[in-house]
Amino acid sequence: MKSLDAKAIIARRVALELRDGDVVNLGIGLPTMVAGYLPQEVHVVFHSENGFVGLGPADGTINPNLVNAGGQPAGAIPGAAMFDSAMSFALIRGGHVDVTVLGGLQVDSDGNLSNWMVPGKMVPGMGGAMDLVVGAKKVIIAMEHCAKDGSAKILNKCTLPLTGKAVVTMIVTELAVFKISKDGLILEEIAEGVCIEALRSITEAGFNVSPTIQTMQGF
Amino acid sequence: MKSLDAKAIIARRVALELRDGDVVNLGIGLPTMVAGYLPQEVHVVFHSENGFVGLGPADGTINPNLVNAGGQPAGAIPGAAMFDSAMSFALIRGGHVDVTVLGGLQVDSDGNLSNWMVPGKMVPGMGGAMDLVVGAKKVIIAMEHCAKDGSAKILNKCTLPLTGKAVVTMIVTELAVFKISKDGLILEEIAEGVCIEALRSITEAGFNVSPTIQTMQGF
Amino acid sequence: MSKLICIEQVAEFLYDGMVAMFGGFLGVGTPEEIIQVMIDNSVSNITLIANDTSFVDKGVGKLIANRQVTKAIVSHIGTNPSTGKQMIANEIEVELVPQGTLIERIRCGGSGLGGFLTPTGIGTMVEKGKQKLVVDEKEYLLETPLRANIAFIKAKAADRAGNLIYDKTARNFNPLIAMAADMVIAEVDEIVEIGAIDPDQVITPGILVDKIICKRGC
Amino acid sequence: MSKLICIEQVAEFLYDGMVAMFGGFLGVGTPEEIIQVMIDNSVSNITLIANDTSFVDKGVGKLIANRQVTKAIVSHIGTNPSTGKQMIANEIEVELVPQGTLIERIRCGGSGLGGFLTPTGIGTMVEKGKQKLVVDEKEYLLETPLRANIAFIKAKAADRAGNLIYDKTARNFNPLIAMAADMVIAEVDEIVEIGAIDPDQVITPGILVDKIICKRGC
Repeated sequence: MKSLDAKAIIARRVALELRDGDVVNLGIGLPTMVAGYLPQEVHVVFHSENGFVGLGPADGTINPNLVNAGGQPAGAIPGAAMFDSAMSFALIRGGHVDVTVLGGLQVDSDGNLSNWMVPGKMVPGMGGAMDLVVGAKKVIIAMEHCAKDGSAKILNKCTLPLTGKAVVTMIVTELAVFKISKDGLILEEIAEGVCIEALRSITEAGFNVSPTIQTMQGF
Repeated sequence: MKSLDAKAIIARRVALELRDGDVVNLGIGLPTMVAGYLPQEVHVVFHSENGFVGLGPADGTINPNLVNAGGQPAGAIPGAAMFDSAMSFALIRGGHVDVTVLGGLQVDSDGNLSNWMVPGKMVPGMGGAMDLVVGAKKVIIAMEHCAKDGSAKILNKCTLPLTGKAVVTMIVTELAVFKISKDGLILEEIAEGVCIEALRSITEAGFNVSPTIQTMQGF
Repeated sequence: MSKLICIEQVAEFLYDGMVAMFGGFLGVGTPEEIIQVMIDNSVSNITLIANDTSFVDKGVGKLIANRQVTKAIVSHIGTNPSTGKQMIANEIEVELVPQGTLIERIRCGGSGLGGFLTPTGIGTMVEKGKQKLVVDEKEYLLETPLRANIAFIKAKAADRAGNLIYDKTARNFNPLIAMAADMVIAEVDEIVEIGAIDPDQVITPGILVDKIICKRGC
Repeated sequence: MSKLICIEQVAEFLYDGMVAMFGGFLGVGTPEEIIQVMIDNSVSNITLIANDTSFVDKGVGKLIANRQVTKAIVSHIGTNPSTGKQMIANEIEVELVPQGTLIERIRCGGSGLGGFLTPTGIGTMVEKGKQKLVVDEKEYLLETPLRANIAFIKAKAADRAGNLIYDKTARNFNPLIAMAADMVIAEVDEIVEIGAIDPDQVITPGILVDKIICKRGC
């Protein structure tokens, strides 16, 4: 399975989690791809933390003052609303964003997330991620199951500095979907052709298997 | 001296305290009269705590949605700006209002002010007064020197519940102008024909006399 | 799903004991038709959060005069004699809050903040029961968030997505209470098509507004 | 007194060691001409408060690359490699602040508040050195205000009274920093007559703006 495929699989599966009417914030990178897989009958409003709701695809007209949270050209749908950064984060922290989808470096059984720095290597900063994980009603981590070197990213305990403590609702990888409960990870879906034991071997964190486990949706 | 005259004298004297370019908030009642005595060469911007700067006199056109902080019909000068109540009080507390002029029930030597309730008699509420006294750079109390029953209003210590502690910059009555320093009241001006001893007899608080004392301005 | 409802449908969302926030400053910027529905339906035991209790015959003041409010969290009651009378008779509980503190507590409640430090009220009765903190050698009161079950908004116009604009001083508390309640119902003078309001001019984003009532009927 | 100045006159207000707030999100909404004046005048030892350090060739990123900044209080430095390099070499001090906390600290600084309680950062490195408070059984961090000597604003248009409107996502930090500095200088695309901006559409009231620079010259 190529890396590109993995990302597409993840984005497609995450898209199924979005409900009609949801206000959704997508992180940069993989999460941004989720917008492309939204079922036609589901209408969501995208929130962009640099200051608006009603983010849409760039329509080709060049407006340097209309960008997404990654600084890339963006569009605004009819009915969009612009505001300042204090309002943008009041919306985020205040529970007015239903779902945020973010990438992750590590997630653990307690729902802790690390995705903003690797000490000694990379310190981009947390940007709006720490606010998003405490504020959004649902925090979905969309990431490949293992790191590029093959090491596990779903851990018993995050080893990198945390972005948020006990904040993750759900993890979607190309191999599995986990929900996070008070008792730890619950495997809800597994990719076709992957057996649970194989999954355990590349998932450091222990997990319970849901009695209603099913084959991964979105295919 | 009639009560009406007293109020006019006070308003006229307070108006001389306003500087070109000041942002000014006038309380309801007597303080509102100050706007009418502004020297022609002095241009100030009036802030209205219900949500705008650029308050002007009502121009006769009826707009029920344009009122002053007393709920009365108001006008907006060209260049006015409207905002919500959080912004209005961010401006007040944040030091963006240069001068507030308020009425007072009692003021004392420490610059304490009481003007929002008389226990057992009248509890209108503090409205925006408590924010104004802590936020405005200069707090001028415009009030008649004595209460209607002749009792002193400038006291050693306020007996009514406070609106603010050590907040008053200046007191203007129809008889005198006091500044408030760390060492208490300083008599800066006295109305023509009033002697200092007479003033002391109707002013409970002790006061020092400024070496530069002069006859009350504004006549 | 359309957000537009008839004024009569507002009754479905009302219940005894509700905590209701209302926009308005001395009645300016208050949804009067919604007030009338609350009166017609005799909603009782309301906790009212608003700037003031207006006048006996205007805005939220009518609910006070009609004895539908058992607790009021406001900054001013002086223009409505009924509030004072009921307060003295212990028929209504009044929590007086400095106006700037009141609106900031509402903003806090809508912004996911746990409180804020304000110099307002230091050395006064407002201190009572509150924690004091010192930051940079200055003393502040810790004030805590306020939220409501429903916020009732008055706006100048809404588009069908719920984006709102306001008219002059009728804005006041409205944009803040729109963030601080589980449900937000807006009474507007005009409903326009989506796209008719410039995104740069929207004051309350439509995502905050659950239901819209047009004064001119539905 | 007119608030209009030429771009060259900005130099009069700059000095080594100044604390400067800039609008902008990855360079969008940053006053580029003012940045150029700061470069031309080699203003040094700047403490920069902004959302991010942009790119090496855009907005505040140029000041970083040009080594004019000795301290940066920002939420993100990932798009400007120069910031990271200088940080590792201990040539610049970087205080990373969550974006929502950063903008709220600025709002606090401009609003006369002593701080606020936020859930953001609980259980992370952001907690370090900060007071924790519990309100309604939930834990919060106490965050404190930020202010600057000068705020540099980018706006779409100003009237001669200094009232400002913004274009789309170029608004971001600008309206907040306009409240939190001893002096506010706005670089705008267009200057219009007083009265040309509807009072209901003003985002930054003119009373907050000290100087206005029109990009098209003076």
